[in-house]
Amino acid sequence: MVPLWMYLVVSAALFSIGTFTVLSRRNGVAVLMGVELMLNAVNINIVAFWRYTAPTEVNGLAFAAFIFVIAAAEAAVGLAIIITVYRNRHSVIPEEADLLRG
Amino acid sequence: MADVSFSIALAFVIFSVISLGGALGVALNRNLFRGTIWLMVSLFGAAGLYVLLSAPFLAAVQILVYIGAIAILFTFAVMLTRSLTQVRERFTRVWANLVVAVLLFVLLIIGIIWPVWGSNPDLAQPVSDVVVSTTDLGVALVDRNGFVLPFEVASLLLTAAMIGAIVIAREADDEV
Amino acid sequence: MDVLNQWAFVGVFLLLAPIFPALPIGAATLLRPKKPNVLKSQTYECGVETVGDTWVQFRVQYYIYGLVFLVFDVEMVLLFPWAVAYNQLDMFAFGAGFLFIFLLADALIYAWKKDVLVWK
Amino acid sequence: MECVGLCEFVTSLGVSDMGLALFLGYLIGVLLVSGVPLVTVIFLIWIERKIAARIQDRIGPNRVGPFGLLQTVADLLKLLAKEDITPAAADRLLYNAAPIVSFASVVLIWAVIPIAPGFVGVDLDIGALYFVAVASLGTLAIMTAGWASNNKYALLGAFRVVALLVSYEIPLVFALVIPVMLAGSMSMVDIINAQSHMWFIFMAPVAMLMFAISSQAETGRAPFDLIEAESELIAGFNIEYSGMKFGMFFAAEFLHVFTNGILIAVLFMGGYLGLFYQFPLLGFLWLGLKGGLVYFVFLWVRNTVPRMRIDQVMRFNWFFLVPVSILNVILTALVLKLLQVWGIAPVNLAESSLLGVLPMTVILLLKDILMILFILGRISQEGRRARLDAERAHEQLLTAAAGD
Repeated sequence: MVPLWMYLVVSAALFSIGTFTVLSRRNGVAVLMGVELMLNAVNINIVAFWRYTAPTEVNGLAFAAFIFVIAAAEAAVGLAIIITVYRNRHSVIPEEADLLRG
Repeated sequence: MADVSFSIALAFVIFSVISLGGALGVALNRNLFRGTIWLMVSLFGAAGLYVLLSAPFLAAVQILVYIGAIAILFTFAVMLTRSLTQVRERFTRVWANLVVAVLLFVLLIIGIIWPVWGSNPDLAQPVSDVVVSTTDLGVALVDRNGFVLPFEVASLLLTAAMIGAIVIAREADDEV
Repeated sequence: MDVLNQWAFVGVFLLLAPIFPALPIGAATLLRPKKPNVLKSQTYECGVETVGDTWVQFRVQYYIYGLVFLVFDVEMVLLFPWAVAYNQLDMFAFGAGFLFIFLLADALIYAWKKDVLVWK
Repeated sequence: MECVGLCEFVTSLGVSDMGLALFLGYLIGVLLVSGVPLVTVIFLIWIERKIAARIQDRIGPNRVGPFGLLQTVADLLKLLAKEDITPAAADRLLYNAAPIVSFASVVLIWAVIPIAPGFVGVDLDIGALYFVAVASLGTLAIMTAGWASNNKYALLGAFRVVALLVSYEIPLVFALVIPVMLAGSMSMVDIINAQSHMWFIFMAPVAMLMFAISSQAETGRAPFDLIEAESELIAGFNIEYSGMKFGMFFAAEFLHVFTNGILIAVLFMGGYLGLFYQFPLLGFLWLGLKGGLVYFVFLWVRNTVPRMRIDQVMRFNWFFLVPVSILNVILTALVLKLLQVWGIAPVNLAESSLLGVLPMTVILLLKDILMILFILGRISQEGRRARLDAERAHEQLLTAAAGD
């Protein structure tokens, strides 16, 4: 079998790429894609730990399943907000949505 | 047994490359629709990793939820928010962010992963080949002492997300 | 091991499946005539020359269909394990599943009331 | 990992390397399993055209070969020799990938379909979820085709199709929950075994109807054929496709319809079960008969029903199919659990007997019939109200006209 740390390295790399996407892209949709990548990296981590340390317990699987729910909710609401901001301000760049700034 | 470990390692490498390559595609591609496709490639690779980790249920769910639904949602959003003049998107502070990301990666590796788990010989192999089944997951999800509360809260979260997103998006529709 | 054995089959299938449609397309590439010209490779919009950008604006309606679908799709993540284990569970499990579906049905009813699911 | 079945066969041919033998074994297995759909699709096109012709009082293809059987071969040759135009504005990579993914997604479904006893590609624990997941790849392929063509009509067509497909996937998946719940497993073989005493069509006819209707919509057949609403969308998402690539979309659709027929046969009609099904050839025949029957009904509907407007299609889904399928899941779960608690229904259907499953079948069937009656009552009520409203409005119009 592949040792656990290899999965962790892949997951860390995925997380870093996700971070880079979130930080460097100016388009809100692309930023959300980065967030999806990061959530996915987290999920790989959880499943890997579950498989290697407690495969007979159901916790890891359940946790990963709930993360799917959260990722979906995040994408749904996040994209809806971006669409609204775009319709109102004709911009998809998160920093330009500053109506609430004092 | 040697053959088996070799094919598993090979599959691991292939799926890791697919996953990371797709992620790089997302990060570097300037065309958002292609970015969505790259995201799906990446998540497909992750689904392969789930299979290798003996969680085929999660792999199928990954394909179903991400490629079946979230991809569609992203493409819709890309079409709905396309900038009228520029198709290609810009980046900000690429080099600084690249340094941050690489630093994060290196820190994660040498700071946490290698010292804690890499040097631990116990974790080179899974502790057991027995893996819980989808049935066990189903039992635990509605068990009084298990996950029944998160189970219902998840439903509530989805309901809230759906209503919230409809409210937000509907207002946008009224504007036009 | 047994599980991975099965999925190795799926993996091989996954490798081969794109080849079946790619083969005839590839064969066609070799056999077919190839005489492109400017007129042929224009975008086909009823003979009239294309006006403006292809990426026309779309209504939010589409997004809402996708959104409702996503929510129900994710619900399946938790509902399928429930259905698989259903025969081993007691009445309490039915109550839990019922509440789960009922809460989501609420969202559907909300969408009905707001008329967002009607194609306009 | 032990070397059994096809792998053993490969070893007997003289391949000594274990890993290679395993791989070759899988390779032969995949070719065998995927051979079934690939061979059938060639005949399907002929069958479909023949049936459509007969329904429309024509003869159909009858020139090439006996009964026109070689018509598909002639079509194939024509497609091979046809010029294939890629529009200059297209995204070439995605444009070429879309038809391949579209066809592959349908072929991949066959990995989990038990074709005959002991002859199944792979009996995954999550078979039912696998085929839904794989089929959803096709939706993305259509979206990609529409976008990559870089054509307004293609993109608009793709958007409408995808909105339709995702909408109808909800009742499809909800209907799928019922057989999974009854069998207590997502594995296709387990689902078939659970029907060894009574087919699920008798326990859950509503679920089967839901599944069939949404399958018809998923494949874009009339009355849901907005995918190819030629008169409105000039062919929709595949407008820019020509030659073999168009042929692939076409073949994928034909194969998908037949695959759905087979899936219904497996999920609701006992798959390969039947008289003397233990002989693989007979089991295969039974599955083919049942699947063919469902396939014929699909074609029959396609050729007799007119196309619905897109707002009607959406309305039908969101205000009828989705609520009914949700209600169906809840009611079936309730009745099933009550029956199990009272000891009327066996927990394990496969190990029960005909007498053991008969009472629960009767009650579940009764529940479904009551549900259908209730729904029909609601529909007629709504219809009456709508008619009365229209009449009243008409009368008001008349009195207003008389008052002037």
